[in-house]
Formats: sequence, C-alpha cells, structure tokens
Amino acid sequence: MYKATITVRLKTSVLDPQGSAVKGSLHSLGFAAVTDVRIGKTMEVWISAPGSTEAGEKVEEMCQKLLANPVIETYDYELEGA
Amino acid sequence: MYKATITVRLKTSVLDPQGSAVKGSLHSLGFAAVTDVRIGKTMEVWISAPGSTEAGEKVEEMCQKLLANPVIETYDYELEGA
Amino acid sequence: MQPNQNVMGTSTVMEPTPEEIRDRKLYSELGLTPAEFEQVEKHLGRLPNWTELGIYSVMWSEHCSYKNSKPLLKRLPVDGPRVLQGPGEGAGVIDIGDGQAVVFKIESHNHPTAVEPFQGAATGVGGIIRDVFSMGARPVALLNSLRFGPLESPRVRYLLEQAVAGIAHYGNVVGIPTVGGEVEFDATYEGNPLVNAMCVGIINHEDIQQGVAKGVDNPVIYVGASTGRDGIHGAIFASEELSEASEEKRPSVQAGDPFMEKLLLEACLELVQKGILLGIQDMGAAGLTCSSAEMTAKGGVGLDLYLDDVPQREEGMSPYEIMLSESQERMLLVVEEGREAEVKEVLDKWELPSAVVGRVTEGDRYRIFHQRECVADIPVKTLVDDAPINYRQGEEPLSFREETAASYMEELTGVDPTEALQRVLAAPSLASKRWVYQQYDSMVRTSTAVRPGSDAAVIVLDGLDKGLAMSVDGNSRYVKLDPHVGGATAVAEAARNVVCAGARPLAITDCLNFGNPEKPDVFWQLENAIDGMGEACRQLGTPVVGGNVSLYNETKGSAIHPTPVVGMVGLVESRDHITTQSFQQEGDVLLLLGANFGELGGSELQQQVLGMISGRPPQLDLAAEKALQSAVLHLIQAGNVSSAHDLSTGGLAVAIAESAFAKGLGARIDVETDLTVIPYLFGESQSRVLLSVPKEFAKEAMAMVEKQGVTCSRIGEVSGEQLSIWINGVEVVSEQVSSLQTIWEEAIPCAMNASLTN
Amino acid sequence: MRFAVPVFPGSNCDIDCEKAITTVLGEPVDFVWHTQRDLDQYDAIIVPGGFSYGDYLRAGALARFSPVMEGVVKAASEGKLVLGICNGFQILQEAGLLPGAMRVNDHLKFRCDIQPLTVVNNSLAFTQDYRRDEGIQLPIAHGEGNFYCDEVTLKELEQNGQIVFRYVGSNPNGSVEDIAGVSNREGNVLGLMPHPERAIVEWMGSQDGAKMFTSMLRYWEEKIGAA
Ligand SMILES: Nc1ncnc2c1ncn2[C@@H]1O[C@H](COP(=O)(O)OP(=O)(O)O)[C@@H](O)[C@H]1O
Ligand SMILES: [Mg+2]
Repeated sequence: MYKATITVRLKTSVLDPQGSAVKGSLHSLGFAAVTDVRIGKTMEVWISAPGSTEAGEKVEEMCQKLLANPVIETYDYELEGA
Repeated sequence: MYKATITVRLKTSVLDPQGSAVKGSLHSLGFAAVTDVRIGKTMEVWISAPGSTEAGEKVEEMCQKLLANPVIETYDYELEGA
Repeated sequence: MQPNQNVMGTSTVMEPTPEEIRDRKLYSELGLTPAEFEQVEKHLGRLPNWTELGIYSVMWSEHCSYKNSKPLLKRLPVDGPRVLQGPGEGAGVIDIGDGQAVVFKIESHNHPTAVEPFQGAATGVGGIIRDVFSMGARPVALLNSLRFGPLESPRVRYLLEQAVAGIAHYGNVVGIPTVGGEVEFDATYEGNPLVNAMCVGIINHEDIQQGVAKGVDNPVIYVGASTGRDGIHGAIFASEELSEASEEKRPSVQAGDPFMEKLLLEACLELVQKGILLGIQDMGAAGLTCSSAEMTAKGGVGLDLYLDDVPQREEGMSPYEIMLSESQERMLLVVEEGREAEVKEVLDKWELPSAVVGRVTEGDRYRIFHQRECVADIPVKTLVDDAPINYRQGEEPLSFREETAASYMEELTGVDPTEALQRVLAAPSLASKRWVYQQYDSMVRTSTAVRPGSDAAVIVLDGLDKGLAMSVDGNSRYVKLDPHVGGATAVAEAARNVVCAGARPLAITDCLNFGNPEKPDVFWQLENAIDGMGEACRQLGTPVVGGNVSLYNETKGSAIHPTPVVGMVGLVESRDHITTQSFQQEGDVLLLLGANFGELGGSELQQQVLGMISGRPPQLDLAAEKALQSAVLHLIQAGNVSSAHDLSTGGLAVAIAESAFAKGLGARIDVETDLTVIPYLFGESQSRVLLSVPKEFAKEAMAMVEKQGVTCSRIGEVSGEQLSIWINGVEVVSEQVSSLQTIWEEAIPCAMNASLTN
Repeated sequence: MRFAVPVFPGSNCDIDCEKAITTVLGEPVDFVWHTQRDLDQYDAIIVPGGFSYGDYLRAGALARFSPVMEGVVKAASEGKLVLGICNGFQILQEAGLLPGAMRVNDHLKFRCDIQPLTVVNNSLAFTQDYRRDEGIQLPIAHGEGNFYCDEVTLKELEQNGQIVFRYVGSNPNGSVEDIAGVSNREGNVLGLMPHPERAIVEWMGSQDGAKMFTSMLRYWEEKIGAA
C-alpha cells in the first residue's frame, strides 16, 4: 500500500484570487510582513500497487487525466509506503 | 524572506465528500487500486522576518487565527529560507 | 431476550456498566435527572445499559420531546379548513386547490452555527429540506432568518460570513432557490447567533407521506450517507477515564454534503412517484434513534434494528455511537416485504448507499442488535409517548412593570430628521441585505417571480396561474419589551408582508428561539409570546402547521432576546396580483393606510440614538390589522395598485425610501399631522401599509379602503429623483434618492470588508 | 428540432432548460441520463447548469468523464449545436470542447444577479437573432465563473470571433477581458456563464435569453431547408 501526497498549484502565470484575498485578510489582521500567498490543493491518495514504480505511474496518470487541469494548474507528488 | 508551505487537512473524523467523490471518479476511470482519497489545502505564504523563529511564530499565529479552522481542520507547515 | 448488560469487550470503546451508571450517577452526564433515571429503570424493569441510556436521553431531550414547551404549544391553533397535516410530521401541509398542497416548516441550527458557522448553517438548511421531501413534496423555495451580534466584532463578522456562505452553498448545490429571509443585528446575539431555515415544497394530495412503520416483517431501509461519529450527543462524560478515544475520534461537528442531499431528494421523490413507500422519515436530530423510534411508536408496532448492516464511515463504532450519530443526508424507509429490489434499483440509479437495517415486528419492543447481541430492548412507547413533561411556572420580571414608566420621547424628538433617516438606513438591521442574498441562487427552478428584496417573495406554479408568497419575520426587540404583543406582531407582520405581495395568508410555521426555560422570567416570555402568536393566528385565520423550539440560547448565563420567528405562506390567486414594494411610475399617488400613533418604544431610531430600547413596543389591534390586510388585498386584486409596502422597522420614512430605491423613483410627501416630525416619520405603529396607485384610481381606492373601516390618507406622489418630505408646511427632508440608497446599500458590505477571524 | 439535455448527478437546471425550449420553441426535448452514450438522434444538445458531482475537485471535472460526454463530443465533431450553460460551460471546458478554464470568482463568493451583457458576436447559430453589440440582461448564478486563458489563446479567441458575450458594467467574477461566453473555433459549441433559460418571459425580470433559442431553431431550419 502506498500513499501519494499530491500538490496541485495554480501556474504562477495565473492570478490566484484566493491567494490574493487571503493575503488581504492577513494584512488587515496585522500580518504586514506577508508579501505573497498562493493557494493550492493537497490530495492524499492511498493506493495498492506491487511496487513503488507502479504506484508512481498510476499516480502520474491520474494527475494528468483528472486531478490537475493543465490549462491552469501544475502538480507534483511524493510517494511513501503506507 | 521565508516561505512557509502550510498544509491544512480535514480532521479524519470529519466527512470529506470531495475526497469520496474523487475516489469514485478514479474508480470509474479504472484506478481500482485507490482505496482512499482525502483532499485538503496547500498554502504558500511568503513572509519577511528577521529570523526563522520569528517567521515560524507568525505562521503559527496566522494558521490559528485565519488559515485553519481548528474545529474541523488540522494544519502543519514547513518553513524554508526564500 | 435480555440485552447484553455490559457491552464491554464487544466494542472498542469502554462503556460503563449499568451499576456504574447508577452508582456514579453517570446519567446526569447525559442530561437525565435522578427522577428521570428512576423512570427509565421502571420502564425497563431493570437498570439500563449505556446504549439504552443514550437512547432515552436523546429521546427525552427538549429537542425531541419538547418536554418544556409541549404544554404551551398546545395553546396554538392548529386547525383550519385547508390544513391537510398539522404539527406532528416532518412538515405541515396546506391545501392550495387543484389537487395540490404546500408543505413547509422552519427549523433552527443555532448551536451548531456558533461552533462551526459554515457547516452548522449549511446542515441546518439540509435538515429542513429533508423534512419537506420526507413528506413526499418537491422543495421549491428556501428562506432563512438570521440573528447576529454587532458587526464591529471580528468574530461576529466571521460567523456571519461563514454562516451565509454555508446557507448559500447548501441551497445552491441542491438547486432550490433561496428567495427570502431576514437578518437582525443586536448585541444580545453576540455569543449566541441564530440561524433558522425554512423550506417550502409542493405536493399532490395523493403523494403525502408519513413517518410511520407498519406491517409486521416489512423491511426498514437505510439510505444516504454512511454513518460517522458526527455530532454525537455533546455529553462526552469522563471519556478520559473510561475510553482510549483519541482526540481524532471525538464526536465532531456535523458536516454536510449537499450533493448527496440532491441525490437523496431525487431518489426519494422517485420512490414516492412509484408509490412504493409505506413510511419515510429523515434522520435529523438524534439520528437513527429518533427516526426509528418515532416511526415505530407511531405505527403501533415493534422494531428490530441490526446495526452491523448500517453503512458506516468509521471503524469500530459502538452501538451508542451508531444510534446517536447525527451524520447528515440520511433517510429511513419502510416498504412492503418483497419490494426491496424495486427500491434498490432506484437507489442504485442515484448511486446512493443503502441497506436493509431492520424489520417491523409484532408487539411494542424496540430492539437493537450489534455483533449478534441484543444491546437494547425497550418498550418503544416509553421513548416517545411517555417522555416526561415539565410543567413550569412563569414569572413576570420586575423590569416589565418598570419599563412602562420609561421616558425617551424628548431625547428622540430633538434629532434632525435627515440625520435620523441616514442613521436608520445605515443601521445593519435595516440596511440592504443584498450582500447576503446575492450569494443565494434565488432563480434556479425558474419559478421566482419576486426575488429577495421585497416584502415577501413570490414563486409561481408551473402550468397554473397562481403562485405562493412567503416571508419570515420576527422583531425580537418588541418581544423583549412585551412578549405578548411582540409575539402577535411577528404573526401580523408576516401576514402583512404576504398580503403586500398580493397573496392571501394561509398558515404559519414558527421557530421559538428562547433562553433557559428553567428560569421563570424566560418561561414567562415563552408563555406570553406563544399566547400572543396564538391570538394573532386565530384572528388572522392562519393556523400553525409546524415549527421548532430552540431553548437554552444563552451565553454566560444571560439569555438572548426572546426571538419567535414566523414563517408565513400565502396564496397568490393570479399572477396578475403579484405586487412588489417598489414605486413603478412617476405621478402615482401615495396612500398611507392605517393609523399612526408615533410609537418609538423598541424602534430602530431609539436603538440608534440611545443605544438601547425601552418602553412598550407598538401596540397591536388585531381587528384593525385584519381590516387593513383585507383592504390591501382587495385593492390589489382589483388591479389598482402599483406598489405595496408594509410599514415596519424604521417607520414611514424608511418605507418610502425603500420603495424609492428599486427603480430610483423619488417621492414628494406633503402632510398635515398632530404628531411631531420624528414620531410621525420614524414611529413604528403597526397595521400600516404604503401604497402607490395610478392617479386615476386614487379617489376610488381611498373610498374602497375607507368603506372597510381603515384609515387612509393621501400623503403625496411618486415624483422626480428626490425624496422630499413636507410636514405641516415645512420641508423636513430633502435628499437625492441615490445618495440615500448609497448609504443603505453600502452599510453591510463596508462593515464586512474589515478583517475576520475565527 | 430534437433537443437533448444530459442529466448528471447534481445537475439542477436541467428542468429549466427543458421548460425554456418548450415555452419558447415548442420543440421536443429529452432528458438523457449521464450513463447513455448515444446522442445520434438529437439535433442539439444543451448541457445544463447545476453542480454536477457537487462540483467537487473542480467544477465540471468529474462530469466530463460520464459516458454521455462521448455522445456530446461526437455531436460537436459532427457540427451539431452544443450549448453549455454555467456548469455546462465548465463541463465543456474540462472536456476540451471549449477553451480556457474557470477559477473561483475574484471576490470568492457565489454571485446571483441579473447581469448586463453585450453580444460581441451575433453571427453564430446561437446568436443570429441578436443585434451586434446588443445590450442584454441575463441572470447569473455561479461561484466559479472567473474565465481564464493565456495571452496566446486570448488573441486567437479575439481573432476568430470566439468571444461571444462580455459582461458590461462591473465584472461579476474577475474573468479575463470581461468574457462571459465563448465558442469553439467552428462556432457550433457555445459556453456561457449566464443563464438564458432563466430569462424567457417577462415576469422573470428579462426576456433576453429567448433569442438564443430562437436563433438555434432558425439555424437548424435553414440548414434542413438547404439540404
Ligand atoms: N413552535 C412550534 N409550534 C408548533 N408546532 C411545533 C413547534 N415546534 C415544534 N412543533 C411541532 O412538533 C412536532 C415535532 O417537532 P420536531 O421533533 O422538531 O420534528 P423534527 O423531528 O422534524 O424536528 C413537529 O411536527 C413540529 O412541527
Ligand atoms: Mg416588510
């Protein structure tokens, strides 16, 4: 059993409305030292596979097909035995 | 300047309908080996601070005040010089 | 069969033994008194185990048994020629002709909102939607009534922001338009916000369902979300000592899944259409326990439940946890034996988890099995019909007498009228609620003829000329100052709103949000408010077909303002009658119906200027109210009315301004009066309506109104882009409509722009 | 002219679309369950609004893998008319039938209102009954309507006349260049965030959506007539 922790982020060229809003809120709460905020998704996927190579391939494929939208997002992941 | 990568997750006892829906979709896309999916948020916060201790304290405070909802979420973060 | 007296060892959670429960008085951790515990023991003829005790404690809680309020609720009128179903089922049902009926109910989710505002408010909406479709009805509209502390507090802003987002999210995803509501801000709600949600549905008479179990051996089917440890009964007695349950495993906040609700809704209505169901009830408060016990008791049968078959989201759940879980989006169905497959086909199509979890039995035993053991065996009537009732005594607080002497008139009458108008329009309770309702999809289902922003919302019925008007109302300041008058006024105002939309009021649902009923003064408030409401309902011919009671709304020992909220539904006979509060055309004559007594006790102006309320609220003459409403409806139905707006908070000045805003049409008012300017413009005397009518109808309209014994005066006309008010020959207000509108529209968005924090 | 309205778990404007077509055109409409692949018998497909699969992950992301989408893709490739409204637009984007992607509204809130728009391209099958640059009002109701595409794509869209509607006055969601609706290059697939089906008779507050449906019917009748 493997656990993949996938991080999906908006491409840096894409303006992040949530990040901007959170930055604004942090400023008004007094965190003036915050210069930028970007918000993305963390997905933890548990998957059974014979080995880490196979697990990695599967995860790669599901990111491409479903979990990230290539028009605006990038992804990376870490895999660990679980 | 520091960069904090904050991960906010739903507590395991809290229903994650998004995770369940994604798991369902992965199954119907043929990823039968996926046994569970949980979805959370990743926040990257750039912050200027005199040292990593101060940066860490600020990040801790903003997590508690704004970024995470302690009633249903947990958070952790990593800090790196940026 | 005797239930296992000690489930220790079969469950991962260590539970106390029956003897421990007795000796260490652990029942009090679950909210049962020693007398109640003795009663349980008598009902069972032995000591209860932990699971049984949990079941009794939730079934006998105020929430399920109304033990403190039941004797009072009996005083409300529940009958009427159109009532098809009064209180006692998921929601009330009122005949609207053509073989159809309207189904509606209101419910509170105050405490969950205070703890987790987004999920708390969202699941409140989810619960009330299920109440309506468990009747077999198609939900067609949502409303909500909100009470929050002052927006100066960042925590309050966070609560409001999240609660509104939660309400919006749930209704929007399910696809039911949220068409109305109200929001009041007052320091009394700072630590204890109120979220009351109302749902309205439509049904054909023959499709009306009941929450009942019948027919020995018939299967009981569980459908919907799987069961987790959500919102299990707050009392986590001494868990440190007795269980290993980690922080993560602790009972947690209920989280909603509106997507699941949408599937559940469609699947249940499909089953209703197929005529398969014998009984259906949603799992709301006290989850599986309350739904199954009530259905069983109502059916006069027994029930065996097999907990191992209950779909579960978490591992190692104990019977106690499964029975008391408040996981959302779940329903219990009873169908005829042999039709399980037919039901499953529909549920599978909607991709819903489901399972047969029990059987109807002969006799009256309510038995629960878990891992092949009987873990509870209870005479079911003792859970439902024999729940204890507390007959409490109210006591008029001293302050009530003192209030009458309060004098504030002098201070208020000195205020500059323009400044007064600006201040009142900027008060969040009165300011535009666009910031709130803009987040609600108010148009999905394409039946919304009057969207949020007028006195009452109107939806039209497909294929018919008619429609339904609906409104929720309640002015807690009036109730605080005089519960009887305030209670009656809530009903009168709700009815007036519906009438102004062109509808005949049909019936109400109510939500009684009060403090701790064990306090004699709180009980006195409750008692008097109910009596006031009941009197108004009788006079206006609008029975109470359902509702909800939310008690113990207190922070640090101090109760909220008593807040009865009334949800009113009215019938619009023809789409031609649909009327809004907004001025329609230049030159229309303004008629003011009803008498002005210049009453400022409990008014918005008083609150704004003095920072507090005192005195007596506006008095209410129900006969005058009734005459007014019938005159207004009569005029509207005759086709002679351009706009109609009831006078409420903020009085005449605010009513005129609000009517001007929608289309930016101004007004010129010119009146002679015995009152001084401030009481005339800002007094909140009841039973008044502002009409605009085409010039050529003005005389006729006045004559018609006066013939019905209602005071009516011509106070001016719709004109220009200014609001210009002349009183006794002096121009006391002269402002651009647009500048007043800016004040009114910006108040809440500006306040909300400041920071939030949880 | 036969219309299909695919229904996904969580669709909630499906019935509104059917009501609109019946009311405005009186043409036959079928609801098609998401598991059905074959849409060959239909002349036009309207992918309705709502929250397919709860809008979990990304709006439209899960619905786009439904079997019925194979039929939608096929119909689009055959030049049939495919209209995606709100969530339907998002699904068509996720399926790659329309350009760009949606982000959450820039103010982060769901927004429901009646919104002024301008008809930028009135030469499409969907818009021919409007005037060029006509100002119209259509209801909006969405939380993720913040249209995004990169600069290169934006140029292409402009050059090809694929920008069909723009918001006028204040932009309700932060979309790039006030874009409210775009078509594919061929012009037979249109997606828009506003809801034409909610604006077809006077009591709804606007009737400006009706012309989208009459345009579609006229296009089809002319095509049949020519054949
Ligand atoms: N304030 C009230 N006025 C009239 N009826 C009420 C009131 N509160 C509760 N009821 C009625 O009592 C019955 C039991 O209510 P309740 O247990 O709240 O139902 P539910 O389980 O659906 O919440 C319902 O039919 C409800 O309409
Ligand atoms: Mg009103």
